[in-house]
Amino acid sequence: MTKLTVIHMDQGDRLLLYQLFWHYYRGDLMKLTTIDWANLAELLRTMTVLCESEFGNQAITKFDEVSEETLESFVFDYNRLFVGPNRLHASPYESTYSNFEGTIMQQETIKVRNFYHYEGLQVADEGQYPDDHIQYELEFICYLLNQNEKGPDLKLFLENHFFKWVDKHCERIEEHSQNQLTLAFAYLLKEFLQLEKIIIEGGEPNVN
Amino acid sequence: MHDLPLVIFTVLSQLAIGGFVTLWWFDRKNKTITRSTGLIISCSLVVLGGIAVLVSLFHLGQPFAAYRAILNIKVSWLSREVTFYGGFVGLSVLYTWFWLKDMPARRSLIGGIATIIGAIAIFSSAKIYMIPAIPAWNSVTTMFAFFLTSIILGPLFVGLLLAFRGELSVNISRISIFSLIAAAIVMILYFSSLQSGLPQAVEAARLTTHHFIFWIRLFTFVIAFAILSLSIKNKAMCNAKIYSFVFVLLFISEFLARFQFYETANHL
Amino acid sequence: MLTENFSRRTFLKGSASLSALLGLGVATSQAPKGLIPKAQAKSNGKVEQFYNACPRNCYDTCSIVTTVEDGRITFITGNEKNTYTKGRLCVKGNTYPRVVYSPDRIKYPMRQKGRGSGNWERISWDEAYTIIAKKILAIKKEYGSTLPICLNKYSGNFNILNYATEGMLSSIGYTTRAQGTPCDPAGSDAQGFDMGAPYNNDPEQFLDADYIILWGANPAWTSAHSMYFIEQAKERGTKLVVIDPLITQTASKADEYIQVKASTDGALALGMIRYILDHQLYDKNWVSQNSIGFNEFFSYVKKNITVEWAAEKTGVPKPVIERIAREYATAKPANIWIGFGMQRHVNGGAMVRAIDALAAITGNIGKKGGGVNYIGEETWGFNYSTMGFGAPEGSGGEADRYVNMNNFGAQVLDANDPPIKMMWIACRNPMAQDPEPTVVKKAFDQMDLIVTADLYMNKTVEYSDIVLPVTTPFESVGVNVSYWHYWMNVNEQAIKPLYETKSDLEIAMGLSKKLNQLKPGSCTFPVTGDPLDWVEKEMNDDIKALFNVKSWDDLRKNGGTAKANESITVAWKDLKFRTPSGKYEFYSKTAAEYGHHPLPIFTEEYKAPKEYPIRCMSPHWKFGIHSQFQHQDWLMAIQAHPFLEIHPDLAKKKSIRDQDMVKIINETGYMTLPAKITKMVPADTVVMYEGWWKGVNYTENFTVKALQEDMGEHLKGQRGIAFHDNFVNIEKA
Amino acid sequence: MAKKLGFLVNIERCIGCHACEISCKSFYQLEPNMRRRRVQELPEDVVGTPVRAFVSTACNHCDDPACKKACPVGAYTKREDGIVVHNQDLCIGCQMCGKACPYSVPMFNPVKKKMDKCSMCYDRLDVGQLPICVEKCPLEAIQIVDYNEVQPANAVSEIPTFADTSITHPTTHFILHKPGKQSRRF
Repeated sequence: MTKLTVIHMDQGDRLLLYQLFWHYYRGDLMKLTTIDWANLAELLRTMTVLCESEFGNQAITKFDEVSEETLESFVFDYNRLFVGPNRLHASPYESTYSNFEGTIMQQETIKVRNFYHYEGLQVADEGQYPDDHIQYELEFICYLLNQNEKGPDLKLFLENHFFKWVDKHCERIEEHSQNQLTLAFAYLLKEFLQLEKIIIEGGEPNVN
Repeated sequence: MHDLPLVIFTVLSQLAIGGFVTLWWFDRKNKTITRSTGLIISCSLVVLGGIAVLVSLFHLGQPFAAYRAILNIKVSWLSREVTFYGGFVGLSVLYTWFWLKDMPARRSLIGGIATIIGAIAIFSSAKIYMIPAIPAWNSVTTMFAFFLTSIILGPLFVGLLLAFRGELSVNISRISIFSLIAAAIVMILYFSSLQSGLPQAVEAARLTTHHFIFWIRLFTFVIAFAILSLSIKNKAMCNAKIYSFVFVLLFISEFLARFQFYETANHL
Repeated sequence: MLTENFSRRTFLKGSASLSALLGLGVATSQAPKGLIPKAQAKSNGKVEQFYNACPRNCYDTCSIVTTVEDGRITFITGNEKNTYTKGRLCVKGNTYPRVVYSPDRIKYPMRQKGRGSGNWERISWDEAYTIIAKKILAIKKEYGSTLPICLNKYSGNFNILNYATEGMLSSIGYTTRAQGTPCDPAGSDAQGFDMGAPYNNDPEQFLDADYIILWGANPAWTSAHSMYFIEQAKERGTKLVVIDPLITQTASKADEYIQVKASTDGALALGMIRYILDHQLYDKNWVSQNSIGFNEFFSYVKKNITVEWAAEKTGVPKPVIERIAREYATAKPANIWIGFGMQRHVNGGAMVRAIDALAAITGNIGKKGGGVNYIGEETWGFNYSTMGFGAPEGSGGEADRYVNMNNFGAQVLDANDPPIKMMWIACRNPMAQDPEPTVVKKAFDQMDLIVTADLYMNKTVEYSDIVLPVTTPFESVGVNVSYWHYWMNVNEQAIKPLYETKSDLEIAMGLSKKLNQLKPGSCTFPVTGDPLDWVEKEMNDDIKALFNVKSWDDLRKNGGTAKANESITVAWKDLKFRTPSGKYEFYSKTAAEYGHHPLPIFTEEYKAPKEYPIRCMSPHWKFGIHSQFQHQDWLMAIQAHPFLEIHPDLAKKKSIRDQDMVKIINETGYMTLPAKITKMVPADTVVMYEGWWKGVNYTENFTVKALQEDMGEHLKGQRGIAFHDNFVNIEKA
Repeated sequence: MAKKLGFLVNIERCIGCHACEISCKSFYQLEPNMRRRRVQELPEDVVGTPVRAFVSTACNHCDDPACKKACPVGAYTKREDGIVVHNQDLCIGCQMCGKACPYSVPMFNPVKKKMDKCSMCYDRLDVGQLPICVEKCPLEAIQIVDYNEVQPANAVSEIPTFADTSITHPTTHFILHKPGKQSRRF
């Protein structure tokens, strides 16, 4: 990350990225080919801020250079990180990050649920799937982002929930990832999060 | 390790108070300190005192609620420490202001009040730790140790700054050597009281002396002592370089001593 | 789905290009449905309470009250309406919220590419059923029967509806079954020979006892609710005697503790009997009216047993044996509780028969507050309607084939005609709990398909091909009874099943549906059914009368728990024994038929081999039941790793200090763990408690051989394992 | 003072099972490492013959609480009935109470960044319910006693491992373990 005085990310780009992550965490991207990944890289290259940033660029390069071996082990690594059956190496649940043992369905989950309710939404299988799975949070963000008048709500949700834990989530992926694609997504998400923080909070990017 | 902010806070605050009293006293007695030198020393003490306050906040779970810490002044020594030390820092700023405005009379008055408040702050600070729950702390040696840190580091700090400015007119070595002798006696008292105390105190003594930090602490102390002893009679040695070196040695020594004070605090 | 709708509506640059580019079809996703408009009726802050039953393999089988707020469990505690549970749970039960919401739970059906590789892919339930069903049908086609399919299921969940797994396998044809129990077989057979069945008094009757001997039982750790009654009795003046090789937590509470040499309890009982006979302290009326073979037994004892010999054999001083014998024989009623641990020896059954005889000659059997209490199954008379569908037509083979659960690995490898090719594992963790885990692994290696239904990733799941996520008791319905107390507890569904978890019953129905789709008529198990109907079907008139309830639903509405009526709570009250003679059989022809001596005679204990002179016992641990509970975070926060208890004398001999790492080894295996120096264990014995610890890659069974107990075939089909006849050597690591 | 409520811990009954600690943890949904009650193993020769003995302690609701004196924000109050209450809203997490308490009762909660301790479930007591640990002990080994009313027979205020009671005058009392007879081989 370098000095970015003006952030060129329009609403469309932001929505595209949130939707990309939403698809990723839904498990929609498991069957893509190397060509699909290269196309994605090309699309992402149109976003200047992203490919000018260190991790954004690394992520895009990784999409470009996806090998057949990477594709083969992608799903296994993805499952090891987010699905199971083993102890998840990078839990996709917010409440995991608010207590030491990573117990799910805790107070945080209920707070997220209440936020959905406030906006007139709920998880389709409420009670069966923890409401604070990143997939739902991303879908919720897309929903808010798509309506201009929901700006303040979106800011509140990002600041109170999404921003609070997704950095740590990315750190855990980086620590445990054994696959270039899962790593690329962690980089991309990390970078995007920084840009979002600047847009939402108008503050300085967190330069590490 | 999680008490590190407290180590830094106590040592720096005691240094600041000791330095302040020295400055105030020299200024009152000799009136030879120039305005700019006085301002420099006074400012640097305010800065040290301020850093101490900031660092102490890191020890808190809720640093932004630190202001509440004065609420229980009626019974809590910690509350008193915070209040009096806060008062001291405030007064030292005022005192600096009077240096800036070059108003010796007011300076002397405010300095006197700040000296008393500062002494009470150190006293309160020591009282916090004199608790039966931690036998190694629960002794008057804690009180001595806290004041001695002030007396060892404060004058030396002011002395070396004065030496830098070429305005040193007092034999700092003499003052310091007496405080070091007192510190040595207190150290002996401290360990013998630990040895004859409760099992937790005995264990604290063992933990302290069985750690290499203790030997660094002792070594720096002895070297500083030796240099200062030589410099008492040797005017040539009473220069800024030597005092800076001795100050660094003693700062390390006091810092490590305080570090061990916290680290070896065995609970009942 | 919302996102689709709004993308279509606004067609922002991003969504359009992304969808076009990746050609994303939502239909291909396994993801659950996303966000939907909130249902009108939803309200927050709703607090409900449900009755649950702890289904673990435990004496106490507690009735539970679960508090649920907004569909989330917030507190789990005991049911006050149950006078045995008394409104409180043991330490393990208190961790249930963590069991449900543990991050370690298995969430989705998954398939492993390469057994043990850790490369898992997520599959749908339909795919899972399809893979399994196809394999079943292929096996049936190739071998002409389903005998190559082996079920290994046991005590992880004793909910009556969980027998659906057995039922489902019976419904596909004749299969191979892991038979027997590692728990109680020798002792149960012994009581079967003596009295016709094991049958225990209501544990709440400890309060009525005048004298209590806990013989190799440690209820302070394994049955905290019984311990309450025992302590209460003690405070009212009942004498509590504990006989055990170890100073257990229970022994620490005893009025008198007697340290017996392990596996010589039979000699101690016979020594006491000799004294009682010599001093005419036995109940002549009782034996003459209610038993057969007493004279033969009497002459055996006179001829072969002396108190001096017993003292020599057991390490218990002669005066102590005599005093205890006199006290026991003269107290009325006197209560004996035989622990399962005591019979996990090569002479376990014989020892239980000797202790039974002690209770019989003193007339303590059939008395309220007395008895020789071991285990009971009087309240288990459910319909087991999940098991009754029978093999479909055209099933090959004639009957199920059995392998001994206690020597599972070796017997699976030995099974040849036909060989075993597929394994279904439920409510069990054989890789951690079986003896000789290396042999078990070899058996696993021979399989074409291993399906494991479990809650957590464990050693067994690691070596499976397909893992099926199962529900906790709080996510499914059921009914439970105990093998110890006399209560029946309903289990309501308190919360929705998390993720894609299913109960064993739902899995059975799902698989049957798939089998019938692929090949109609290939499985007789019903393909649909409401679990509430299923559980109601378990209740028959006898059960309803015994517990005085109208239905499961009636019980659910009325406190969730019911006690059996008093007609059965005193074991053998009518003195009509279920033996061939109808009497207590000191002389058992049935025993002889099974190759044992007909009398409760002394049988030698297993002798330590020269190179492994130290006995290693692996008793139950207070923070776990077998491989359950100990790995939960709240319990790991109390004790984070296993340890080996060593007597100071032995430790000194081996130059081991407290907390030193110790290597424990024998011909079966070895492991290294920290030492705890304590006088609680004798100097010729070390103790490693049973359990599965998170992050620890060994279990107490690494050194355990599949050494057989003396009994078990009569009532349990197979002999048990002499877990405590495990000999090792230790050294400082 | 109207009442002097304190715990009475029956070591004779205690089986060291930790159900008190865990039920408390569960009821208040505490973090895995937070303990408002803790069960400690006593030295095995504490009663002369070797036994497994445990003692369960929580806050001792002292007559002269050191935490209250140490706290700079006045978060501690001692109620009329003797319960020492910590007001977490006021707490700034300076941890001095934990240092000053001879029994190390107040613990720092690293998630909330505040101190945390047993409140004797005063809100339950106020509505006529027992504290969770008292109600949930499988052996009924923990009781609440008003020591101004009763002085239970054979209750003692000091046991080995329990810090000098003259410092803060804890209200907790204990019933000691009576050793039984033992016939040991070693």
